[in-house]
Amino acid sequence: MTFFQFWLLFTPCLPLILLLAFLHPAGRAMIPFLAMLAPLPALLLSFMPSQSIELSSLFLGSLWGTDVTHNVFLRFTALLWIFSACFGLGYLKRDQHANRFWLLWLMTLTGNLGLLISQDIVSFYTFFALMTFSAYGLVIHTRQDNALFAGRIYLVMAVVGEMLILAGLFLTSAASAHSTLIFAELKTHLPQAENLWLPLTCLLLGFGVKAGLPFLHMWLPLAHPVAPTPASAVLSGAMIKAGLFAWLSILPFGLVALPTMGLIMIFVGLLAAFVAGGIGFLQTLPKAVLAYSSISQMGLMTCALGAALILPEMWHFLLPTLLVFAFHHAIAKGALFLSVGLKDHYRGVSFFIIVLGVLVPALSLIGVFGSGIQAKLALKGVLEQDSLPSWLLPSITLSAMATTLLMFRFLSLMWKNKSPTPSALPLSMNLGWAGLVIICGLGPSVLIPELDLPSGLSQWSAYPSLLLVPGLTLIAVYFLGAYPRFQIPAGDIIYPLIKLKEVCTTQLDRLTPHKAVGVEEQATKPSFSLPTLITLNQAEKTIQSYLSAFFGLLTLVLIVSLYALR
Amino acid sequence: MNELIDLTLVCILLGLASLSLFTQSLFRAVMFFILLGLILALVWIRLDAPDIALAEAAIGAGITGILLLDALAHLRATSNTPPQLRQLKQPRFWLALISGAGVILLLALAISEPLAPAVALDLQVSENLTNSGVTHPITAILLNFRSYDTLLEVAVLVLAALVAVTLRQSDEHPVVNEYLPNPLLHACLKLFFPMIFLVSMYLLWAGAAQPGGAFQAGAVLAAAFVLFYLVGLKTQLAQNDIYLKGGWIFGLALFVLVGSMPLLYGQPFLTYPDSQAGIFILLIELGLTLSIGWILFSMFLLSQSSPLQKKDSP
Amino acid sequence: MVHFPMAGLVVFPLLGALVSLALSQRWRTLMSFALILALLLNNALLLLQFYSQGMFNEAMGNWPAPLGIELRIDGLALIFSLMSAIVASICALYAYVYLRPAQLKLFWPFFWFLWVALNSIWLSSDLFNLYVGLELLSLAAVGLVALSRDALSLAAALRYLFAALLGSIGYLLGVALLYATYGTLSLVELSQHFSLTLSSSVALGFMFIGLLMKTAVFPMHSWLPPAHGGALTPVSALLSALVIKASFYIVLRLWTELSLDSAPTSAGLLMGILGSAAILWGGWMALHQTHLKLVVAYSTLAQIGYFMLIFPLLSDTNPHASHLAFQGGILMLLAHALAKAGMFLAAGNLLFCTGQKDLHSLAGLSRYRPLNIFAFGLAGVSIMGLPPSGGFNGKWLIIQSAMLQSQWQWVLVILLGSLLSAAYIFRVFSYTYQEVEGGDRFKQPSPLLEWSALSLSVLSILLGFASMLVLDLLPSHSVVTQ
Amino acid sequence: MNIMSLLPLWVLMTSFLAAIVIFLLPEERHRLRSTINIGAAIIKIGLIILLIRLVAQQETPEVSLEVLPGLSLVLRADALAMLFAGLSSILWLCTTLYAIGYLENAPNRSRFFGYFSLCVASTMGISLAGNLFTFLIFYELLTLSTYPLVVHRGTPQSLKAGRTYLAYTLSGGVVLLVGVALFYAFAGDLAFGQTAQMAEFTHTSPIASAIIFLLLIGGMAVKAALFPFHGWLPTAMVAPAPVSALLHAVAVVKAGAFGIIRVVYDVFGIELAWQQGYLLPLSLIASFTILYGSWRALQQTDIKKRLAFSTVSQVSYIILGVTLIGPLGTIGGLVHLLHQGLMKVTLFFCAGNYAETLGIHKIHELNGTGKRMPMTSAAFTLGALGMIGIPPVAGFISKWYLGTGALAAGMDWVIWVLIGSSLLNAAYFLPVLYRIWFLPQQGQWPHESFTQWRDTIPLLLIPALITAALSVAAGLFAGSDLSPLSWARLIVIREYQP
Amino acid sequence: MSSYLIFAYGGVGLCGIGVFGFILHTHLLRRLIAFNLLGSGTFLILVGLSQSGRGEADYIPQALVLTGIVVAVAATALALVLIRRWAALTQHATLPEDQGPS
Repeated sequence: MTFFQFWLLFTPCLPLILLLAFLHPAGRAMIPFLAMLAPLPALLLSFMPSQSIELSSLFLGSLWGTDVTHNVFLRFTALLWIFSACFGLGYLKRDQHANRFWLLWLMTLTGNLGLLISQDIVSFYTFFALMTFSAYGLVIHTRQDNALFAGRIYLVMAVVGEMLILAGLFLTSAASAHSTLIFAELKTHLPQAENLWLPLTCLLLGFGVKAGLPFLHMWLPLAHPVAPTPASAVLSGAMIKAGLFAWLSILPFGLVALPTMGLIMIFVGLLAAFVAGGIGFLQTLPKAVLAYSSISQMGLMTCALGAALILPEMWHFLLPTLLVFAFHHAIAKGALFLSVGLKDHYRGVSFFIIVLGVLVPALSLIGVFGSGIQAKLALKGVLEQDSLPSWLLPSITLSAMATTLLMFRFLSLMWKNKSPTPSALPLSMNLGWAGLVIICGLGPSVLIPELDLPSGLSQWSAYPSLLLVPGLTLIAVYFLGAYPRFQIPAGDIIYPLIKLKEVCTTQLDRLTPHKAVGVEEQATKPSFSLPTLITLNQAEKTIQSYLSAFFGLLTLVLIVSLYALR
Repeated sequence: MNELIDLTLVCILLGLASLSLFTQSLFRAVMFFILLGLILALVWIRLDAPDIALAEAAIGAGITGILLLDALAHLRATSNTPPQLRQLKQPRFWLALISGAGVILLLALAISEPLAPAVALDLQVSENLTNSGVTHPITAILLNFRSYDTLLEVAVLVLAALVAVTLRQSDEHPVVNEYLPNPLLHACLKLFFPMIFLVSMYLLWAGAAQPGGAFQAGAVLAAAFVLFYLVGLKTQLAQNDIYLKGGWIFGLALFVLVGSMPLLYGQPFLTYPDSQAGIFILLIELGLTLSIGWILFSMFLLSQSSPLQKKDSP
Repeated sequence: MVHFPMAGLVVFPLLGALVSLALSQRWRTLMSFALILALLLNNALLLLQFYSQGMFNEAMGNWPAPLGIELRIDGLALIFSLMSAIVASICALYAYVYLRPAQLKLFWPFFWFLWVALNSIWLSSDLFNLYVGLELLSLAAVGLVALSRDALSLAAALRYLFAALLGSIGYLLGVALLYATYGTLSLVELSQHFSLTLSSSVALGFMFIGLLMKTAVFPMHSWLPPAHGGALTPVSALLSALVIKASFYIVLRLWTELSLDSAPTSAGLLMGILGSAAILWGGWMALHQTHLKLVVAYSTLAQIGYFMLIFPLLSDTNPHASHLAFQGGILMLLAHALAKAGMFLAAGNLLFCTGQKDLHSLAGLSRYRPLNIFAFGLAGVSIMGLPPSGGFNGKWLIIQSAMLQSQWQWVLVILLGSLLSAAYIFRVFSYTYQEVEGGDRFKQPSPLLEWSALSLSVLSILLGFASMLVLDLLPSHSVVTQ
Repeated sequence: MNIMSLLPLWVLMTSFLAAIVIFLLPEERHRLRSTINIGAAIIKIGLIILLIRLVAQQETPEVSLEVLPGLSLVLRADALAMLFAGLSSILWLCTTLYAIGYLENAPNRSRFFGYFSLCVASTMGISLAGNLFTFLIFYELLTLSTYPLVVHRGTPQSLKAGRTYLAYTLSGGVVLLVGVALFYAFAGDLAFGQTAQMAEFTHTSPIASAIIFLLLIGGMAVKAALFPFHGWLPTAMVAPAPVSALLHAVAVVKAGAFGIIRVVYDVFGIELAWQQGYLLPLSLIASFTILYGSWRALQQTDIKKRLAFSTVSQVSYIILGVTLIGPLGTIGGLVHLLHQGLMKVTLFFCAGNYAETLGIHKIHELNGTGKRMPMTSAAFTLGALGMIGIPPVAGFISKWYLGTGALAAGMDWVIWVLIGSSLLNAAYFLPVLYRIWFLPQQGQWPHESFTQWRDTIPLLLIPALITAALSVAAGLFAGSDLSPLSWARLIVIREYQP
Repeated sequence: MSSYLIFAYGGVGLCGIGVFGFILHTHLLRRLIAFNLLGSGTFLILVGLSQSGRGEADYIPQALVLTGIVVAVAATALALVLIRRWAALTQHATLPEDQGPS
């Protein structure tokens, strides 16, 4: 085992090892710091060369390893976790239940890191599940009603997602004739599957839950506002990307052309991009707005993936673009979420700084600043293909409108709801937030050198086109009124669904005969049934009385049967 | 002519049988039954079976009759359910009728089949009679050829007596022997006793060559014992358990001992030494006679000590 | 001494009877147990002799068969002799502890006479000798039933006596007809000349029904439950385990030796129907009894039904299947003897513990007297025909035979019967498992009582593993031994 | 006959002799009894390990005794047998430890442990049976020896449950008996594994063969709690927790499932059964049971009842795996036999701990137990997650093989059954976990004891932790050579070898 | 028809009557009488029939009958003891099941 391989093994195990600290009170006090350090090996790993390690005893024979994709994901995930933990250090200082938060934090982290280095189905699925279920604890950390409700929705959808994933994995494995569990090999086998659409759909939908595909997105706007802010940051920044990562790892992009499915994905992605923007605009909580923004952004990536299905050849160009986009979105969204936690604490000059700071990721997300420019341009550049539908590119451009609306709404909500009595803020929170903002400002070209991205400044000529749509939108908002008159509750279609379920349940209840539920067995004694006994005894007595008669009759019968009937 | 007598006998037999079963009074029924026993003795003579005739008269009619009458006396005193024919409505009657008629029909059909016995056992009896130690074939059969049967049969008798003892209540006092009030009868009976005893011994002795034998002799001896008892002599003997049971098992024990002796010499069970077969048979028969007499007597004796009598006196 | 072991089977118990009548209490007991030991030894010797020379006959008084009476040792006789030796010895041991001295004094002679009768029946191959043996057996059994001397047992004894007498007379009638027809009493010789004419049929009809009446086959069973249920415990065990087997043994002998398996299927069918009725009725009745010993007694009734089922299965069209049924029947008989004796003894212990007959009174016994419950349960396993037990092996063979001959109705009956028996046995169990207030208020039977019950039950289970030892004694394949 | 070939007998005897000795010990000799129990269990594990090593070297030690003409009791240690025997021996040790703790100060311990050991002995017999006849014998013995355990408490409910249990299992036993008898009557005395002869028989008389299959499966289905015959299992929940654990995880239901495995693989042979079309109906029933059991579990309010219905569902996974032709499905079925045992036994231990420590029997009472009993709750959580099929707990491994096996067998619909069932499993387990971990305690515990312990007494806790750890390890290190999975692979390799 | 055979038929008649009486009667003493009749009938058949087959006296059945008579007497005596004891205890001469509803 080389050092790198050891490091690879060590990366996801570290948070688990840190869990041991809970055993000792002194260790318990150290936990937040340790949590901050836990993703560091991952960050380092992401800068190491690609490598892999085979663990034949683990599960059904596992393969862990990294390549460029993994490294990018690892990098932004680790950064996000580090700074969020840093933020959380202060955020949870007075929380009585901080310990259980950090416990789940570390477990979620394990899952998240682990899945990013898994190269086989089973370990990927394991880490994915670990992440999903641990995150549930993060979501309902406050134990308030809205948190519990959101948690339930999250859990239900996560379980449904897990099951879809499982089905998809089964089918994927079947396509390879069950010969392998390694992603890379599966990918090559998958195109030969009989009903390719089935595993693909399962996997798309299953991971789509995480990635916030429309109609599977409901948990996002519910869970993010209720979760503690650092948790929201990683949920939205890192964990959503796990869905994307899974798609990239398993689905045979670039190997097979599926025009119909690609088209559907594009539609779905655009739907998410636009409608989420609309709904998000109608939210009252800043975090909910951000959540819808995530949905919207993920919609764009879905679009891009759909395009790859239509035109497999472009995958080479598309993959780095997607990586950049994911990086950019994760960091920006993380910074935005953390800023929600800051707003209550400042006034005056420092508040101004904060606002400026907040503008960095917000603008970046819109695509007019920093890393956003690079991401947007790269995406557009890649999608400028003849064989793709001609309306795709304009739609993507137009989607900036949705983002603009959302950011506008977010900032205005921040502005409006700021606390009249701000309090002092711990340094760690500032540091965590500032770190992300800075990274966001630095842009991907610095942080992902291996992708050889053109620097942001070199593409200055394209800037106006980026500014056009947001600008028009802002003008429209100015004229049409900045504040919506009505609201859509966060989670949108979940409410009709719940209603539907209730109606169905009552109808079913009415249909089924109503049995008394939970009736315990009556205390039954083994008892004699006297009437039966009396009857039987009477019969027996009669037989007794005719005892000798049976002798005569049976003799006759037997003789007849012996002689006459032989 | 002979057939006519036989037919008449059969008719009487059947008539008496019906009467003994269906007459209203139980006492009469028993009397008819005893009478039937006597007629049967005649029948056995007609069947060239004087041994059976003797046994039937002494045992079948005599002993059984005495026991039945004795029981009847007790039953009449207590049982208030008078014996009566059942009504025709009862299913029991029809079942009985069907069964009885069926039995008669089938048996009659069966015995009307021509017979051709494959094995002539009687020839073998006469062939082997000389080796048996006695000249009367029935005694030869009973005590030599099929002595094993007889051994078990004696055991049956002992067993019957044993049941009688079992049911005797333990807290009972010994029977108080009431002397017959008539001194003349007393004296006569005393006189009779040795004579009856002699008859019994003669029957036993005769059994070797002609009709007679241990069973008949035993029955007669039992009668002698009854007389012995009635005149009140030495009844304590019968009250003592040791003597009582000793008397029962004496014959059986002798039989077993004599029978097992040859086992020591490598002979099968119940084999008699070649030349002394007659002596051994006589020895066994003597023992059996005494025991059978004693057993039958003790049946009578034990029935006297039934608790019924005490129930009469509150 | 070559004649010794066989004659010993009759001589020793006879001696026992004499000794128990003649000697004083102390010597009576001592001698009785000495003789029991001698008999066990005797049986062992006989077994060795059988192994060395196979089947053999012995003429009583050195008079060979048609004229004299021959005793015969074949596998069947040996099995039954061994069975009675084992069961009787253990029952005697039990009785020695269980009975009051006054009862014991009377028990011994009856016991010995019973053994004489049993052994004479197992060995006999003479029709009339069998009759005498049967009478001896019946009277001894009646005496044993009457031993407890209360009104109920008297009624039972009377009922039993009349049934037995009627049965004996029926048998004797048959013997009379057979002798008149064939001129011989020897079973061996008879089997050579036998043909199923009208008179033979009538004869056999009377004999069989008479014997079946003594065996208590449904619907002529009604004397059995009160007699077996009401008798003293060791007596019940003896009666249920051994006595009813004797008359059945004769039926089996006659059926096989006279090759009835070849002629009339209808007679076998009748037997099977009677047996089925017995299984169902007995099981059903046992299920509803309130007294423990009656449950066990009715279970005997049902078990007899199983034995009856072998008759329709004995046929010469399929010798293999027929042989299986025969073997199965023997195993069942044997297993039932061991198990039922064990069960009765265990039941007696349970009744002793509670002092009451009612099943309800058993509550809590499983906690405080587990050994007895265990003994009862082990016996129950064999009775139910659950593996591993002799009862199961027997049932298995019978089912196999029925299947091979496509006589499915018997399979069905057997299975129903098994379920019924399971139901009534577990019913008893469920009473014992009830927990009651008040702690241990039961009497403690002496260890000897407990262990004698357990040993019989264990034997019935072990039979399930050692069935081949038994079956190897039987002639292979052909039942009829000429 | 050397020592090694007698090993199967000794494996059987360790628990059998232990049972006898325990029966004979007076009630008060608790310490000695525990020593004997644990000692026997450890010796058994040692013997099993020896045996496993032998079997791994392609040997099959065999002991046989002819009990009826042409009919033998055969104890044979083949690979499949060792799978079940290994499971039983390990869980015997755990359950014994647990039971010693559970029944501390309870009455009737002598009886309990005696029958308990007897029960294990019959399970050993079932696993080592070399032919159907032997199997039948131990199968029935199992019924008998578990009855006293079910009615152990002696309450009216438990007696009633005992009756129900008997009614089901004895009827099942009768059906099995007919099946086995028919088998011997017509197909002859075939040991396990002589499938070629069976194929010959099936080709000459297909109807008889089908009937035999039906009866055999029908008889075993009762113990395996397949759909129409599952009624006894939830009722039997009144028994003490170790018994429930034993019944559900090791002995009874597994005996049924194991029997079905034997019938399909070693009596008929999977190829034959597949060709004859026997397997499809069976897999349909199993699938239905999976869903039905889960559905019913959802409606239960009692912890043990919920677990019981979960067992109904889970055991059918094994059967489902058996019906999937091809190595993958077989592996899934076989390995689930073990995995389910480990996980379910954990769950029952924990349920017992809750009941013993806090007096909790109903699900709604579980609120906040995670704080009071963190270790127990952790073990419970692991078991429950395993049941749902969430990795790295072992349940996932079996589910994975089942799913892939179904696809390999061309029965795609099965994966939807698996998915649906997993969803239902999640639906009835996750709320429980939620109550345990995330809801605050409501009022007093119903009946709290062992207050001096942080969690519960070690004798109750440790077995649960061990089994939980084992179930995680079985999943986590499924690829290693020592895992159940690799043993199942070995079996399958031998089974599918021509 | 020989006289032997006639008596054999007589025995048949006795048997029939005996069976009839045995079934019909519930009074124990009468049953006992019926049993004795049955026995006598059987003996008659045994001797009569076998002698009619040979046409002369056959000692074997005669010996058997002698044994049979003794056994029958023993049985009768035993039955009487039981009956009397029963009657003394219950004041009935019939078995409980034959006493009708009371």
